[in-house]
Amino acid sequence: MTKEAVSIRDLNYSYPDGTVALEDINITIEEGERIAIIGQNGAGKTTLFLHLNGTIKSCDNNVVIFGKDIGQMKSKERIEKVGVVFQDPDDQLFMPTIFDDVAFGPINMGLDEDEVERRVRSALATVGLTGFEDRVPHHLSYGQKKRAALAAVLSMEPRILVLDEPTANLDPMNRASLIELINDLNRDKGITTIVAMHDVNAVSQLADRIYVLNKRMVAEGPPTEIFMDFDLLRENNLDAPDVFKLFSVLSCFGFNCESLPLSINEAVEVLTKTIEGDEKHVHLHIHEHTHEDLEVLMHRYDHHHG
Amino acid sequence: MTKEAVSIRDLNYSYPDGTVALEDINITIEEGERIAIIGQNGAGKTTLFLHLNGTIKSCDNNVVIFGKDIGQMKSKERIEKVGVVFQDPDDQLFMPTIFDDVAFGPINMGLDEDEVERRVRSALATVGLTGFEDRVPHHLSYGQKKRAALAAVLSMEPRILVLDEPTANLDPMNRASLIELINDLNRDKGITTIVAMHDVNAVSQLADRIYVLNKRMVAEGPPTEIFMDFDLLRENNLDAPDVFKLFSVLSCFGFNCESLPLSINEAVEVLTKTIEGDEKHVHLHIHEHTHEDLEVLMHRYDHHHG
Amino acid sequence: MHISDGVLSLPVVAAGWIITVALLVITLRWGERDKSIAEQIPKLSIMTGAFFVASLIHVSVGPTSVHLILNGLLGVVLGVLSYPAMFIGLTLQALLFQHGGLTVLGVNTMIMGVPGLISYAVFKTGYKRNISLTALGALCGALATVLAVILLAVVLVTTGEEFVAVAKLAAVAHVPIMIVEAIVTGFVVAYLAKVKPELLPVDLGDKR
Amino acid sequence: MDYPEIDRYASLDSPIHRFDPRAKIITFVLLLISFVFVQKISVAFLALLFSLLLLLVSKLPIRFILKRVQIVLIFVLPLLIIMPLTVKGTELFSVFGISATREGLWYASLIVIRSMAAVILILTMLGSMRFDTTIKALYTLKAPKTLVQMLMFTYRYIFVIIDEFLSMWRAMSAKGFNPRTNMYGLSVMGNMVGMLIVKSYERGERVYQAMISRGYTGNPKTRTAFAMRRTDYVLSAIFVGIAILVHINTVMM
Repeated sequence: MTKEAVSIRDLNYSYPDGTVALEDINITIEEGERIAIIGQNGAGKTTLFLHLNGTIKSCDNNVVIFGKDIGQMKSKERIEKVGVVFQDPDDQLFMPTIFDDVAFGPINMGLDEDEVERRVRSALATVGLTGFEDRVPHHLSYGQKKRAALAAVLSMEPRILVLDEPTANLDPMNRASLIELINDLNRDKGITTIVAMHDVNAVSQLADRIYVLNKRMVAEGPPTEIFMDFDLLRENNLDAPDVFKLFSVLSCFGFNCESLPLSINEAVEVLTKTIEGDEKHVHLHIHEHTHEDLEVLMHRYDHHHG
Repeated sequence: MTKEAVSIRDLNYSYPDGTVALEDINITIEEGERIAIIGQNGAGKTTLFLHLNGTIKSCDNNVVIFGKDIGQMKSKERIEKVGVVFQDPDDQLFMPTIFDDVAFGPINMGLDEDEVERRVRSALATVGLTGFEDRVPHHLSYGQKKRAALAAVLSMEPRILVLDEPTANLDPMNRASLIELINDLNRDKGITTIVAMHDVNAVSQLADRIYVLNKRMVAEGPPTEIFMDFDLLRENNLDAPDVFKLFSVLSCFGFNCESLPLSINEAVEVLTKTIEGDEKHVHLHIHEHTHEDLEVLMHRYDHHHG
Repeated sequence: MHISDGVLSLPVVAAGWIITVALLVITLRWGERDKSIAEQIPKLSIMTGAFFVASLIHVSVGPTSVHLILNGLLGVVLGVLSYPAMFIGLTLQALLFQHGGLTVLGVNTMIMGVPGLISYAVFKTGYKRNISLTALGALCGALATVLAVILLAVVLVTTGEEFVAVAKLAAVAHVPIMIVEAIVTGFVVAYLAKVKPELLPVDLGDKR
Repeated sequence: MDYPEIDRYASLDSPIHRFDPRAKIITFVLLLISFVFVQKISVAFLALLFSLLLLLVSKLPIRFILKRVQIVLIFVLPLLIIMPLTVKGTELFSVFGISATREGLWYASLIVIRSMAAVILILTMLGSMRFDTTIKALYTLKAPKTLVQMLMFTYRYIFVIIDEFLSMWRAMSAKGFNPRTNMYGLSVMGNMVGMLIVKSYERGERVYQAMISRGYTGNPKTRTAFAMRRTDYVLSAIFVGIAILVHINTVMM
């Protein structure tokens, strides 16, 4: 049986000025899962993340990490369990050198010098920044900063890795390599990964299960299920991945497949399988309801009338 | 005959520290065109934009706007011709209230009070922020700030509108409405629009012609042509839109169409047209070269080996 | 250590305004040597904001907590324009947070700003004598605090003999603050030297 | 770290809120200058009462005022203890051989009352109009342009910089940083201040470019729709009268 990595029960949180940020949040995440939390700006993602590693303390002891209330943990234990990488790397790199930044967590954990050194080297190697120890973080490119910020959390060797918008503003190469890196950490080291993302086109590459947050948890399920639910997307100002939309369009032309793909790679698989399964060919045709279906579909995807 | 809105000849620019930012830039943009400039971070987009409205002055008189050297223009003429909206709205909303911010340009142009007032109202109405006159920037959401920054440029009623990453970090609804707004300005008021974008999935919605910048102008052409050129994309670390990729995939399964679509809406059109033109149906099938073609295609789109 | 309204006597308050107005005029003129002040206003204002926010940071010293002052650092980074920056910073502190008063703005700016100007001179001179930047930063941080305390004491005692004991106590209370200021300013200068050397009033071209 | 919410209650409605901003600033500053130099405790007390009256009329919430008055009290209340014990004069009472003097107590009380009157005046003035209105009023009152502009831009960007600071602080806490006053803690703080300065410097450059591309010439104007009404003149006359009266009274007695 897998262990419960995160268990949140009836979490409520309001900002000091009284605005409700989180309401009745219930989450259970098993160890090793890949989770995405999606939701529009101001849905409460950052606030939730700050609860996850105890930076904001809930009074009701309702955030439990690996069976233990995070409010009861010492700082060292807390940050060893959950590492949070925030969106803007400039907010997280404030030391004069990359080494200092990556060593920051381990030093706060009270580790001895050799161990700090080892962890820094290892974290930098993981993100592909070996040799950057003495560089000034502020002078790096955006993609490098993003990876340095990740290294600065990996050096604490957390069991749960939380990332806020890991792919935002990255160019394709950096995005692809960061996604691969996060998945490697999940697969090879068994790290539970929780990402918050806007970019629905990349969500399915990083998550097997999605939570939709809008102050409350409005939905939960595998990506395909979430993206099928037009009303849910509309109400929460979310988009479906382009590939998914396109296959919905294809289905109006009579293309039938078991489950709609979410990425190009999945699309190739689905196409190959469907066509092979269907005596090597598939008919796309305009039937009685095609135009009508298309119209309904496109209207649903149109965010102007949201 | 249409007029030349922008003409840049052999523009070179180096930062004070000697780093080359722009090299041998040549651009010609006709009035009313919709142009996108794409390129990775640090490709020189911002520097180019600062030349376009004369914030950085070139010594060689090689930036010509509507037939006139921008170096020779007075401030008022300059800002009436070209308006630049930068990426971070907080950098552009520097006045105490939204009214003051939107009125800033018109007042500097020396317009009288009534005209300033009229322009502010009109610009705010255009971006959908009527009634926000007395709000302070700090209390706006990111999407509202983005629109306020656009209004602050629209109030100068520029003939050419330059936008740096207009859709970055916006949620789907805000993104869709901003894209529509920019296109309305182009269509209804004949404003020439030039956008810099990362988000290739949205590029085709905002541009009929693309320049690829990487210190030099490495390519120029309509979106379909640019996205067809795998080597160009690879070398400049750019991605093709997902819809475009998917139709490349479909073409491996024997789907033939005149030009590959770039967005969902285009995809629907292309599918309808192709299927209707082809006796109401299209065969997707696995032929001799399908698997091989797919492999080559997917490898080309894979950015890990970049 | 900003003085509130209602504490000082009329002659002291008036003298403070005369000195501050004079120094504002002089420093703003001087700051215009290379570039018009209009060109510098946006950057100067936003950096003033950064110093303002930095001065809201609490540092716990023993049982109490103190705010960073950073007037030495302000002098080092902004040069002569640190004086108007200090004036604006103190105006906002008085208006937004009631740290210090309005009528005493002249005096308070003098107490903080003059040591800032002196720090600037010391930093430039010290650099020519090859003192390490970090040490210089620490020196300026400490010096600016000490000078500010001396000026504070002078201002209080000039107002009335009744303040002699208060001034002494204030001086003693500022010893730990001086140490904190020295250390923090030293580290900030070291950081700037590495990350953004053009923010320091010295040419590091040959030493980097 | 909190946002400076001095104008949180600017949207309330009261005669003080409706008072013309320019007249408000001039008359309140006059009252302020007048009150802080009062030499008699009795008169100072009356001044304090008058400030409280204005506060009452302004309907500003008491909690808003108390939180801010407290800051001034921390500075001036110790005088009430130190001065009686250290200032020479007539003994008032003596405990354990330490005597407190009437002169010390009198002088400290005068200061405390004056500064209370002052801070309440300032809070009533600032709390009853939006801060941007205050800045604009200073503009129209021909305060030095350079300084008013700096005040305006600095105020605008304080909010942005506080957000940057809070994000950095959160990231540091998430990595187990405990702000302690030792060499390590102060070095981290130094780096953080350094980072804030660097970021602001770079933002300053971007903002300047944005201003230039909108025709900045060094003199941004803002819209003001101030208009003096009869009540404004009456109020002004009363306030100026009181400001003078307080001192005529002192001189005559």
